[in-house]
Amino acid sequence: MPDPAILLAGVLNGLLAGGIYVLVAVGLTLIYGVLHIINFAHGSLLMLAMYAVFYLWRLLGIDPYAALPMVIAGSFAFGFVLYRLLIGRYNHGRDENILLITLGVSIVVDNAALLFFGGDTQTIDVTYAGSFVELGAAFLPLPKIISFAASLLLCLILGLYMAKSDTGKAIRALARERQGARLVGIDVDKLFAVSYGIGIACLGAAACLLMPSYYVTPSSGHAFVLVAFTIVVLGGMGSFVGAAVGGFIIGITESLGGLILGEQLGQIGISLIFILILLLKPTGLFGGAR
Amino acid sequence: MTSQGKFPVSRRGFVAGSSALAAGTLGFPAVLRAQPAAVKVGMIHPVTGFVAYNGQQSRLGGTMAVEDVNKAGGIKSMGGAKLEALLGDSQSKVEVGVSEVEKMNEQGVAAYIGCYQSPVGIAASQAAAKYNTPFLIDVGASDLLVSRGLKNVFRLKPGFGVCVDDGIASLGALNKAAGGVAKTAVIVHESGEFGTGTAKLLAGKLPSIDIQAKELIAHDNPTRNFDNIALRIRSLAPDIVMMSNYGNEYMLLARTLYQQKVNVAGFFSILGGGFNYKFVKEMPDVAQYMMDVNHWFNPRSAQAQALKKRVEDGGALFTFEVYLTYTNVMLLADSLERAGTADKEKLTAALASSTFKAELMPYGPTRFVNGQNQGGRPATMQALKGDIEVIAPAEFASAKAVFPKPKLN
Amino acid sequence: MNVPSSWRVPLLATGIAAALAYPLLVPNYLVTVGMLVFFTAFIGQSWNIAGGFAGQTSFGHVVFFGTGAYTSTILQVTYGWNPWLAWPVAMAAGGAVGWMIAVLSFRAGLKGSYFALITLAFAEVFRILANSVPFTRGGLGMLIKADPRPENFQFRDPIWIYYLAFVLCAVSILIAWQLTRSRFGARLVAIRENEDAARALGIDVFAEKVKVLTLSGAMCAAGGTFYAQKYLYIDPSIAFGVDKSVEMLLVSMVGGAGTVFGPLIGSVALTGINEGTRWLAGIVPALKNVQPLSLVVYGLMLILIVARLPDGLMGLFRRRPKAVPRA
Amino acid sequence: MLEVRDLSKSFGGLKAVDGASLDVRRGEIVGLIGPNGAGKTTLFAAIAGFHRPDAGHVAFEGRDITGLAPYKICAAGMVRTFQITQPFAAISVRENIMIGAYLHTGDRRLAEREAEAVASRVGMGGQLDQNGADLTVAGRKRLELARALATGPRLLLLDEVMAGLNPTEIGEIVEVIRDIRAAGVTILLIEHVMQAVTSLAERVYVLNQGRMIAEGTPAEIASDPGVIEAYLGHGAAKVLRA
Repeated sequence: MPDPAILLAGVLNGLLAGGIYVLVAVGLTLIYGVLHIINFAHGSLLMLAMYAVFYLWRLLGIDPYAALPMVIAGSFAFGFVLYRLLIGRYNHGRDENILLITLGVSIVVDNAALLFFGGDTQTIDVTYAGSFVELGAAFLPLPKIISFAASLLLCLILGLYMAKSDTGKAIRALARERQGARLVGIDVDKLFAVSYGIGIACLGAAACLLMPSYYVTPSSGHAFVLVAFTIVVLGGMGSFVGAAVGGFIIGITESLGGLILGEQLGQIGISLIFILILLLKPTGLFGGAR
Repeated sequence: MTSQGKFPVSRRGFVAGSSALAAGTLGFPAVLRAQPAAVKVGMIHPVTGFVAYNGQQSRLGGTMAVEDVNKAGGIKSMGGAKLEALLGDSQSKVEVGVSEVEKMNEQGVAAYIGCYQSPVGIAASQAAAKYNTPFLIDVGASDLLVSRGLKNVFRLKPGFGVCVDDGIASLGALNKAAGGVAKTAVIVHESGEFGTGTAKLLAGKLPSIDIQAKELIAHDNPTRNFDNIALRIRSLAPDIVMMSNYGNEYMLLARTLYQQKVNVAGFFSILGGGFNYKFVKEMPDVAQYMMDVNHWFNPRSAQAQALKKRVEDGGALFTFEVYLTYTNVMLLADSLERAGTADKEKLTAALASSTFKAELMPYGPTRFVNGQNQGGRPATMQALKGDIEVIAPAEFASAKAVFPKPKLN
Repeated sequence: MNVPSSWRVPLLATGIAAALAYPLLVPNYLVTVGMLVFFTAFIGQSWNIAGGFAGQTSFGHVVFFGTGAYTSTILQVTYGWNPWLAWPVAMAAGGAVGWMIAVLSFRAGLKGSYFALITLAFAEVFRILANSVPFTRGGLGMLIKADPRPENFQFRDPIWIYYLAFVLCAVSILIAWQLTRSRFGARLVAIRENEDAARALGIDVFAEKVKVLTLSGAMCAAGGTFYAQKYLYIDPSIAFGVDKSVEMLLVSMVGGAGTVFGPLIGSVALTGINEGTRWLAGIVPALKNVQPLSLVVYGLMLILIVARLPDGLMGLFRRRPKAVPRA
Repeated sequence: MLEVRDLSKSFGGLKAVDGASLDVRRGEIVGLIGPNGAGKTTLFAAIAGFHRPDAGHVAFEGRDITGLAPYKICAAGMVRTFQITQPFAAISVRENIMIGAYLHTGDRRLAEREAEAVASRVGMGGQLDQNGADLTVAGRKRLELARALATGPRLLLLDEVMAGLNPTEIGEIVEVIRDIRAAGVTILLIEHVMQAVTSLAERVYVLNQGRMIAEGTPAEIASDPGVIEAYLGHGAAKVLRA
């Protein structure tokens, strides 16, 4: 057992890592909550957004944080169009077809990225990458603190949007009662596309916040998918608050599991939490009735 | 069509009759030219999937070498026969790699080169063994590759066993020269075949140079976050950090250790996947003073420098995959030259008895024992001021090592 | 199938005859491809029996595959068993894992995507464990010594492993066919269509689901042993990687989930597309160095199939009811 | 034959059924009526094993079946249908009914013959090859009935088999139910509409807000002030009498 100062630092590291997980998971949980589908293209679309951030920086010199609005808007548009043109049009009303389409999209996107961007690892070297805040035994890198704060803020904005705006309310109504929403005259198909778009926009945000401390390759997005699923299940599928809290819990678990059990075995912690939650409380911490 | 062993004649007849048909329908054109038939070389690499970059680099080196051999007049003992590269994608999958072997066998390859990932290489070379076709392992760290008693498998580069031995030797020398400042080490490695094997060997051999391995830390591929490993290392306060992992994790780990101000006398990696020109140029501060024991070209070889320039002029990086595959094609060409035929048995014999001089590499004369070249050895490099310098072995060195590295402020 | 019943027997006989004659007529490469088609159809069918017939969609079927591969390999390499003898044990182990996962998850009442995700998590736990425990040799993987003798489950000529894969596939199709005409199968379909109604009609839903996952697990484990014997090397990411799970689900769904011939047809189509696009990339000079393109085409074909044939390729042969609107 | 004693079931603080009791005797047709949300379906579900009751007992043919799994209760000879029909959409009517018939036989041909016989009993003989998803509302109701019947029950719990049907269809299904009873099956049926019950049932129970408020012949029930109030609101009985 490592000493308490290290454990505390581990908790802080976990919290910071959780910040990014939250964004990825919020997108996933929204798509699941509304569309009841598991988005197999999640990792690939995250990767695509990461390349967008990278090329904005490389070609136009735009700082990843400054690129946030642009990438979020672009990701939203991409998700919206993808749903409208492909997923919504060709699923023939079947969930399993959506699954296959998102799987197909994932294969196409991954390999198109390989074709156009090449396979090598790309990183962004920003001047503040090396800055850090010292807190006890922990050295907290500035980019991770920024990403933590920004991700909280973005989640808050999204939460408010979902709670207050008409579109947000309609989406939540849709998530709860699909037939009902159709009956009261909500344009269900458009809202599905909007929801998918918002889900992908969250990935855009995550990409901006990730790039200063991570890297991108055509397969780098998938690293975040399983952990995002875990968070979504932990928080309760379809629950925003759940995804936020779940993200931090998983971040800390991963961190402490790694410190205590060793990095490799520590990853088991995530999967075990996943299994235990499903077995004991499948609705998750914040999920309503299934 | 080389059918194997005991098999009902009827089928052989079938196959012979149908292979012409198959060739026609499948569009494998029979080469009928005035000049001698080209010698087909099957190159199987993972050019899609997780390690696509590495596979593509290998393919780049391989195709350049084929061009060079042909430009220089082909295989002279075979009447100037040209080499023809058949390019295969293993998709990082064992099944697909084996399927490529079978496909290329139909196309009549004289030898294979591949496969980057050891598991794919193990299965693919096993499949090639059925046809007694030589299989040159260009990249592939596992010693399982050359410990199966397969007569057709050759590996020019050293396995990780040798890399660990050489690494231990050069680290020991450096440490001795520095007055034994390093007494403890932490080993960070990827959890697969390559990292685990390397780390275990390292941990066993470090005591021989008076360094104790305090801990072995395994991590998954991919790892999203190395903050905790950095934290753990800082709390263990070793004198050196040793690493064995693939490109992305290597880079991310190095950057995290730098960001987290992990202050040690040196970073020393064995086959550090990310230790390349891109890394030291894009992150000079992170890379500064990092050391790596790896496959490296001989910096004093004019031919190597010329190839490096050609590759870089083409917009690519001169990574070890490029010149390892390049060199393997050259080894094959040399053996073909000596065998004077593409006959598999004779070619295998020529390879087995090869004394090929790997011009690009800091190797001694080639001598295969059970398929493993005994002359192959890695180099020890250090990143210095945004460039990579060879610091050992001495006869190839381009700079003097800085060890221990200056403390961070 | 909508095929007139008088055609069925001749059609089937022709199919079997063609499959038997095929390896005699084509070069070894295509024999290997044929072997892969049947092998993938076989593990696809193991998925289909649980995922297609009983509607228990799993994302982590590879957990059974890997259990089978590791069980037989450990018995053979570490304990010197004959692989043929180790095969049934591997199947039993796969069945046991299926039973365990089923009991745990169905007792907890998991359905739909919840069940799918828990299987994914189990596969991940098994992968990490295989990477960490000593008896699997961790990340070093396990190598089976090449010793091509039939009594050793290794064959010098690819034709025999082709026939073995064919037999496995045929047996799995027989099992699926039996499901379409037995009480057990009817109950599985009832469970897939509506669990409450099934329960009301006297079906012990829990027991039937446990049974089917045990059966499916045992079948899939048989595929794992077959794979290990064919390729002679396994490591945690080969044996428990998510790729294989996706492959099983993909061939079944593309072919037509819950149909007898769906996995086979899906496997023929997907393997065909994959080999075909790779072959094209190999011979068209302009495409020589753009291998990823073949996978792009593969992905597009997948989307196209779904867009045009919502019931999978089997939809070409039969009429299925319109989808019930998603509630 | 069926004894329900002081059965209670609540969902998160809301008492859906509160100490309800009822009896069904062999050969009877018994009606259970009550306004919307009275707890009829919950009571049914609790009797048939779909909800475990919080309190009370259910006995079938003298055997305590409280909290037994539905499939066991079905095997014991009591089967329910669903108010919202639950056809197996992707399979044919024949296969739907066979699922029920499989309760007593593992033989496919036997189950098939049984299914065909049951189908003609409920007037679906001509729809055997239609898919469950393609049926009309009336067809689905019949299918519910047929499937349940195929399990060979001695007591049938029918949950609003007439809801959503037009008068002609109701007339037909009433005949079918009579025939079923004539063949020796006891029936407990839930209906929201009182008229439908009066023509069928010998005795009627009335459930309101989870409590059993009346029991008697249809005529007695029709004139019970408590029942009228339950249906039409407080004070309604007085108004009607005036």
